[in-house]
Amino acid sequence: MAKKERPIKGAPTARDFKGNVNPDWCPGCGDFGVLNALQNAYAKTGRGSHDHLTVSGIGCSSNLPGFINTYGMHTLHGRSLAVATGAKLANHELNVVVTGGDGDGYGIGGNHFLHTMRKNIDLLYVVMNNETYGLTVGQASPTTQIDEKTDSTPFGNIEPPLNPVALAIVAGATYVARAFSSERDQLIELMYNGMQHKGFAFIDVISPCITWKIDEIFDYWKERVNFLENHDTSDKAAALEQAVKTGHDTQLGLFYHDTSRQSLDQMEPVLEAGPMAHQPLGITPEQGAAIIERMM
Amino acid sequence: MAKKERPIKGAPTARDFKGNVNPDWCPGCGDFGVLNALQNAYAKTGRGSHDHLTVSGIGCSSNLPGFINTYGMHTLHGRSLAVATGAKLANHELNVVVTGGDGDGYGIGGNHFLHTMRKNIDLLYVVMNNETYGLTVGQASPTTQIDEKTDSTPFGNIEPPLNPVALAIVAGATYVARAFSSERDQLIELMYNGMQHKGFAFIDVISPCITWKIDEIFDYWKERVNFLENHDTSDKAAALEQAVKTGHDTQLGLFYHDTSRQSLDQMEPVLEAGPMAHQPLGITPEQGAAIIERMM
Amino acid sequence: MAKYDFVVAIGGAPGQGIATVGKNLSQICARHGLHVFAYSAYQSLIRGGHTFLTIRISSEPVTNHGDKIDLIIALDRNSLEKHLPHVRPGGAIIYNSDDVKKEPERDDIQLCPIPYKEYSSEIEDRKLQRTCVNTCLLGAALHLVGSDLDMLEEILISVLLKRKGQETVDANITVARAGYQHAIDNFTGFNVELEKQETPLAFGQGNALMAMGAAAAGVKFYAAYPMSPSTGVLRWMAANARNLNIMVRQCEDEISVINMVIGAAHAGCRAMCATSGGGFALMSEAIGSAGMMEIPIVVVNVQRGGPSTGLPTKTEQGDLWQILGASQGDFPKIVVAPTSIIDGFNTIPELFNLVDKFQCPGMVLSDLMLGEGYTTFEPDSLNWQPEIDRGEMITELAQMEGEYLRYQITESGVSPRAIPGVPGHVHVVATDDHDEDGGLISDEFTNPHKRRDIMEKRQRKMDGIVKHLPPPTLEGPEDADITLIGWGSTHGVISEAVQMLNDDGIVTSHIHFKWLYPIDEDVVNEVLANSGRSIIVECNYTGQFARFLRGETGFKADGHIRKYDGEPFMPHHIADGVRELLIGKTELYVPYQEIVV
Amino acid sequence: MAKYDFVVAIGGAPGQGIATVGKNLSQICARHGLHVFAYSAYQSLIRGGHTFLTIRISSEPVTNHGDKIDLIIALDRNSLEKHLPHVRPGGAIIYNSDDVKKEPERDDIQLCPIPYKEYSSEIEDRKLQRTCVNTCLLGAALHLVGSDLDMLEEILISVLLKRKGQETVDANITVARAGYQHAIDNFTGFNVELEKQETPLAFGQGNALMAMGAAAAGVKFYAAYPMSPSTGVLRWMAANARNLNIMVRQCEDEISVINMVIGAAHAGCRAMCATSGGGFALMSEAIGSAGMMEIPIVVVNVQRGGPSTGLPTKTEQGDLWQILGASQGDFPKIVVAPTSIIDGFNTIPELFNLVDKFQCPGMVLSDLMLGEGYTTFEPDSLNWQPEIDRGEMITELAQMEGEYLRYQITESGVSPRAIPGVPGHVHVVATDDHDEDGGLISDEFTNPHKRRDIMEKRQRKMDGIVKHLPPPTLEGPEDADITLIGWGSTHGVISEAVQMLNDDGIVTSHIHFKWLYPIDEDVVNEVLANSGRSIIVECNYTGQFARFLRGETGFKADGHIRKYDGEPFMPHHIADGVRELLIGKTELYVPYQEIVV
Ligand SMILES: Cc1ncc(C[n+]2csc(CCOP(=O)(O)OP(=O)(O)O)c2C)c(N)n1
Ligand SMILES: Cc1ncc(C[n+]2csc(CCOP(=O)(O)OP(=O)(O)O)c2C)c(N)n1
Ligand code: SF4
Ligand code: SF4
Ligand SMILES: [Mg+2]
Ligand SMILES: [Mg+2]
Repeated sequence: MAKKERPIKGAPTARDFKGNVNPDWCPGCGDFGVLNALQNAYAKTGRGSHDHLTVSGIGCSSNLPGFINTYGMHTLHGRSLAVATGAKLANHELNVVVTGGDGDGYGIGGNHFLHTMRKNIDLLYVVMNNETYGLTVGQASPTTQIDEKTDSTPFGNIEPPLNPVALAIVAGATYVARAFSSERDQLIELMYNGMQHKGFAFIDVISPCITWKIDEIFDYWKERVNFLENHDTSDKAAALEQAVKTGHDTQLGLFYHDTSRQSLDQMEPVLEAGPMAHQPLGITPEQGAAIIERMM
Repeated sequence: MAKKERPIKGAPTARDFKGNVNPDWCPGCGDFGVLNALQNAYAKTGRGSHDHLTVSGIGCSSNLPGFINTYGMHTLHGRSLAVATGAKLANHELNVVVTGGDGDGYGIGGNHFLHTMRKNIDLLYVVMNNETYGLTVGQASPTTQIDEKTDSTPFGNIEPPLNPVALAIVAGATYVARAFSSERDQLIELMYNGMQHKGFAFIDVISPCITWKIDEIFDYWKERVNFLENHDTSDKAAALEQAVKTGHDTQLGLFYHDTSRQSLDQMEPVLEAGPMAHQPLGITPEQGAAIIERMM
Repeated sequence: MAKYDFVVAIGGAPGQGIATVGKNLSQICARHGLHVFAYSAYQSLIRGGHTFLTIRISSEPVTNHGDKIDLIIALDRNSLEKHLPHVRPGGAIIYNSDDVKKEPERDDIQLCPIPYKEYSSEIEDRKLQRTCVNTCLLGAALHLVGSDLDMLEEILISVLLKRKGQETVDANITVARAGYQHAIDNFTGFNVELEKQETPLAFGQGNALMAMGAAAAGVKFYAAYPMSPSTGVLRWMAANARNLNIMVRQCEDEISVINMVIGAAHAGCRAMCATSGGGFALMSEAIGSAGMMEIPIVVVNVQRGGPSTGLPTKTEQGDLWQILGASQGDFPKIVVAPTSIIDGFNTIPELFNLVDKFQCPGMVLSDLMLGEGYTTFEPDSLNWQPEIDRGEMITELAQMEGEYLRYQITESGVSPRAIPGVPGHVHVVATDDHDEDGGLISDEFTNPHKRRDIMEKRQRKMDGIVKHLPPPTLEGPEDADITLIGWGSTHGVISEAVQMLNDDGIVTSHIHFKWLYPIDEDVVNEVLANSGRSIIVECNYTGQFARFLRGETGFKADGHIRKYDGEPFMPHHIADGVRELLIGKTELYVPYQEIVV
Repeated sequence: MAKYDFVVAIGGAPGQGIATVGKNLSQICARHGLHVFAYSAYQSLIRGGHTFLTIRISSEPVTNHGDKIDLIIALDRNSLEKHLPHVRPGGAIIYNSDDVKKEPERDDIQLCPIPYKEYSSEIEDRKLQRTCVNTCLLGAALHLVGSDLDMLEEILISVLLKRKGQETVDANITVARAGYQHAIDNFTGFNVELEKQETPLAFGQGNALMAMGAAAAGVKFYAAYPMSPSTGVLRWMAANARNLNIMVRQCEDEISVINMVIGAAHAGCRAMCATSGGGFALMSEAIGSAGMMEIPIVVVNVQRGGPSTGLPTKTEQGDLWQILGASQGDFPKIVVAPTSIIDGFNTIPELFNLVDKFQCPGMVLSDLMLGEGYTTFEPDSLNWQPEIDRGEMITELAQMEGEYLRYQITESGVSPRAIPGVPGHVHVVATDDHDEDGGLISDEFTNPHKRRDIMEKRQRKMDGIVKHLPPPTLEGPEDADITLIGWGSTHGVISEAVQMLNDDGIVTSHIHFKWLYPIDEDVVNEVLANSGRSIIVECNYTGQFARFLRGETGFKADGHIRKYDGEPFMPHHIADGVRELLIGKTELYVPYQEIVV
């Protein structure tokens, strides 16, 4: 079981990012494509596996860090963005990628989603959106469509889904994309560019659940998706217009890319002395004396 | 101290909605205007004080239910929308109004804000946005502007504010407005119409804090606000465009009004038999027998 | 002992249809009037992994999955290899001989290979052929346990005909018959026979029974966020919402769940929610708010293995301290742990009457073993019309003396509560501490005397509550040498261990706690005074109940049996522990889990 | 007893500048080398309401606000009327005579009206005139307590000159002198004199001192969501973030706070957060996750009156059970309650060394009394360079034997932890239970034996922790008749009560608990064995500590003194309680709060 970091010779390849544990997802689950793309995107950065940190919450999709050869944190359901923010701000030299599901990220994790985007934390956030709660055996999620019959809505869902892409643009994410787990090359590209982007990069990935959404798997989506074309990614209004149009029949690609804003770590002066985790601990007697001085 | 419901003779007036406790807000606080407008809006409905339920979280602004003569719940910080949803769905004949602050609603309560809008719960939500945490003596809130020096950001805030109006439109609110606590008539009108609207009605009210934001009180805002004009409130894209423009210098009025969607209580079949709270308790022996039948 | 006590286990990969085989077998038993208790060991995985379902069948009611396995149905090779050692000597294992490379090696049991391919060769649809293997093996099993095939055929028709059509039914019946006949021709049946009883039994899962209890109690509002192993309550509620007129909502998180429940309860509904440990942690702030606002709600925690995300599909009694400590400060509350699946049904109405009477949160500690386990019961044994006492609740305008004060200071501590909408009773409830009228003490002024009065008013309710809670039960001889003390879900397994020990000449009694908080020190100590050498049995590491009980009563047990590996106790784990403790080797016995899934 | 023990109280409305008067007076005392302890009674209100600040001044260190009030400075009429009864016989009350309609009626104290209007007539700026009244009354007070005016003038200049300009300084000094002179001419000074000591003292608030301790401990990441009475920690951290290079973040809620802290701690920072009861409730799920992932963090709970939102500006020790029960399941953790404001400074580095060593969450129970109270201390008494022991932490690639296993099973239960970024140690930490390498037990397969092993590994850390925690202290005679037992913030006030009782001939000792969890039953019972008739003193309703202590050790106290009205104990509350308990009237004494603000 034990994992040993394999020394990487030369430029890393996707294979170097293969974890020691084989994914336990159902055969055919969309998450395999996401995992594969992420391994490729990591490789593309040219950095070793110890330079990356993959953080997730809880869910089928959130099992991903266990299947990839980077540092990983498999945190609480819904809390991955908060944990990742802490880790990133503690060591901003790490490439921190957050992975999870629609329930994890848009359901219980919704508030962290909102505020992490607002603060433009330098993370890549990849949501494997299968429009269901996979691991808890298929209840409605915040992206489940109206009328859908699920474990928790046996008579059909009456709560409309949210629009993650539009929400992200409004909430302040500076890199906002939608992808499909079967569109491997585009996904790798989007992930890689998201890692390079300084700020909050968000990719909502259609990642079908073949077990609980048997009617909405590869072919179903293949028919519905099309690629965003002739779109100016720097134009927020245009991005929003496209995003609002995007419902269940959806466009793939980069909706919005704002390079004008600084990420929080770039704005935070205490990081000028290097990553917090590497700064010397404690304070000097002189600093202590100065504090006392002000207390007299 | 004790409060006794005053019998209302004839059509109720704003005075009938005056609570027995005098507001303990700082003299000059914007919240007085909101309270007054709400009393007027309640009166305008023509319904008695026992037909209304005012629900809040915790904060200066959230003290409002104590100062108004309706049923009230002063719940936990950030949780007012969830509690109000429960109360509304338990008795949808009540007119349920939720009041609170920007910290309460957009900070800790952000996730309920998102999902209550998505579900289009039939509530009026009035946020007294003073761009600060008033009751805890003036820390940055999710609407505090960049560079502002506050109790928690003595060197200036580096986290950009969120845009509540834009967020609400994207998240699924069906009645979205912005107001200013000193623009009394407009506020009463917006509140009254919001109560009449079947679905989630949201009003972000600029309600200056004269204690912690002494530089941003009446005159400051008076200069910045202007009225939304020639705007088609049924046009979501236009509403969004206006809303995204709306920053700190802001437009007042109704941005968006969607009358096409049903509120959750209208969609929920179990309410056909009347408010849950008035339905007979328990199940019949026949229903029990039918359940057992399926278990054999 | 029961005349008939037979354990069948089914092993296989998730997705292989273990649950269906189990359900069919259980249903056959139940229709025969036989009792069943089932427990499934599985992983937090949708596919892959391994599931092992243990079904204990008895002529008497059964409360746990027992100590031994008489017969295993191995649905795949992995199960055959893994579970071969788990069959008791003299038992049998049924498997598809096509799967097997190497003959299993055990000469003290009956090996029952079935050449499935041969029997299913006529089924043309490949997929159908693959899925029918379970029915074939079940057919063989039915012969071994002395049943006929009629009931299985009936069930296959009633379940499959509409949903899957004639072809599927035919295929299943063909292979069932072939398996049955093969067993007659080749294997020796066990010396048991399913006796048909007059009245067939019903059977259901613990979570469903708790939901049913809630429906009977008049719950009109149920909110949830899915979380294993509590999701079964949501599932039942969602499925029955429309026909029983219950408002069922799935929320964005557990914080929303409980706050909605509080809102609905305040507006006059009996309102409830269920979750597991982590979700309960998120609810804890709001539990205190229900205490402060004096709003009656019921929160169910179906415990799983902890800490943290822990073991989502394993059982534990590890959340006692969490539930006792939920939320800051002191406030009235009630904690109860049902002692069996059926008791789960009864507990909910009982608890609702209490929380309505005392206007406080009530909390239920169930666990995976109870919640996901299923059991048979007499179809007309459930009380669908339990007493409903909503306490001092004002639902309409009545003549009042003086003004209405929501938090009026009374001797009992209970103040009549008016529901929003009632004329003449307008008031505010608040989570800040408040005066009799709901006005904030902390806000307008500070008054330590008012604070003390209102705090004492609230807490006085505890005196009333404690008088309403039945004391722990004492079963068995009063002058026993050994007394086993347990709480909640372990009642059945401890009872059985007690019986084993008594049969063995070790005079043993059993004290069991259902109502956990508040505890009446004197009453409980009176019961405990009847103990012999006392041993507390619980399913957690630190002895959460033992520590709590000692704190409330001073009672220190002589020994402890604890399990924290995720699997529930089997009776012999406890009986063995008692024997070990008796010879004085240790004060703490941790049983070894033999069956590794 | 101290040579000099004098209590000045200042009453007024919020916004009237009470805090400034108090600060000036305290600073004058501190610069004179006198000790001060201050406690402010106020409401959860920004304006309006009433504030009452008690400043106790002594030649010896003081730990509480004492029993009596010698002198009141009434900043408004309301305070004069409200607090007139609170001055001890022989004491004095200073007030602005312009405010007074009716001469206050008490002939056993010195009434000290100051005709402020007369003295301030030359100040032209109306607003300035209004605000200077405080300085005038303070001037008078300084004469009464035997101080000169020099220090006040110095402070006024140093504080006001830059911020407000010469005019303000002049006006203040003028009225201060007038008040001082008026007092000389009209009032009799107390028979005390502020003796200037060689070395002036520093003074600060409990929350600030805890934050300072965190800075000294090497905290590099601090996150918070504002919540009274913990916000002072955030305020100090934010103000000092830049010069000390500490990352300070205000988050959207407390759930985010603690999860960020966990992320930062995992990435290698010493990371901390502080909140109060309700915020702590929201954090509880994540505390368990730190336990499971074995990430060292420190969480501070500055308790206020509960339950729920409760009394935001009042004190209580009501969150003990919440902190003990935080999060589901069993996991290693440490709970400590500092015993004084200065101890708060020391506790943080002590606790960080422990949590780093044992890789678990550490929790601090402070309260409003400690957190918002302030005290003097020797300026060079703080250890700015405490020992920093980060335990078995791998921060760079080193020669390893074999492969790296994050959760390696060791005898101590501690497994060396590698920080992300270190080559050769890539691993995953998980909140699901896991094997030695972090692989999920619940996910890939179910293995009760692995589960048991890893659970026991984790819990073994508790054996190490318990050995590291100092036992409770025993102060006073070994063969005392009475033993007062307390925990956390009440150390000072209990000590003083003990001294009063001993002076009174009641031989009394004091056992005090700082480290609350885990408890070593034997060690603690050894200390408790020295008790006389034992009385547990705590600031909550249900006796949370008494119940906990009994559960862990079996110790049952003979009596209890409890307070839950929001105001902290005064020494005589405890001493009176002991006398009442001694005459056997009751087993529980709840002191009456005389000073109602
Ligand atoms: C606090 C809490 N509540 C609920 C759960 C149960 N839970 C585990 S995974 C999950 C849903 C996962 O859905 P999603 O994030 O969409 O992931 P998927 O399985 O679909 O990939 C839930 C509700 C939990 N672990 N913690
Ligand atoms: C769980 C929790 N965290 C923190 C607090 C403390 N708190 C009370 S009010 C408040 C902020 C209020 O800000 P806002 O909602 O904007 O209201 P305002 O006072 O500005 O009107 C906070 C943080 C609390 N009561 N509960
Ligand atoms: S249940 Fe769905 S989401 Fe989960 S692993 Fe299977 S296919 Fe993927
Ligand atoms: S502090 Fe600000 S928000 Fe609060 S009452 Fe005063 S003016 Fe209003
Ligand atoms: Mg999903
Ligand atoms: Mg605000």
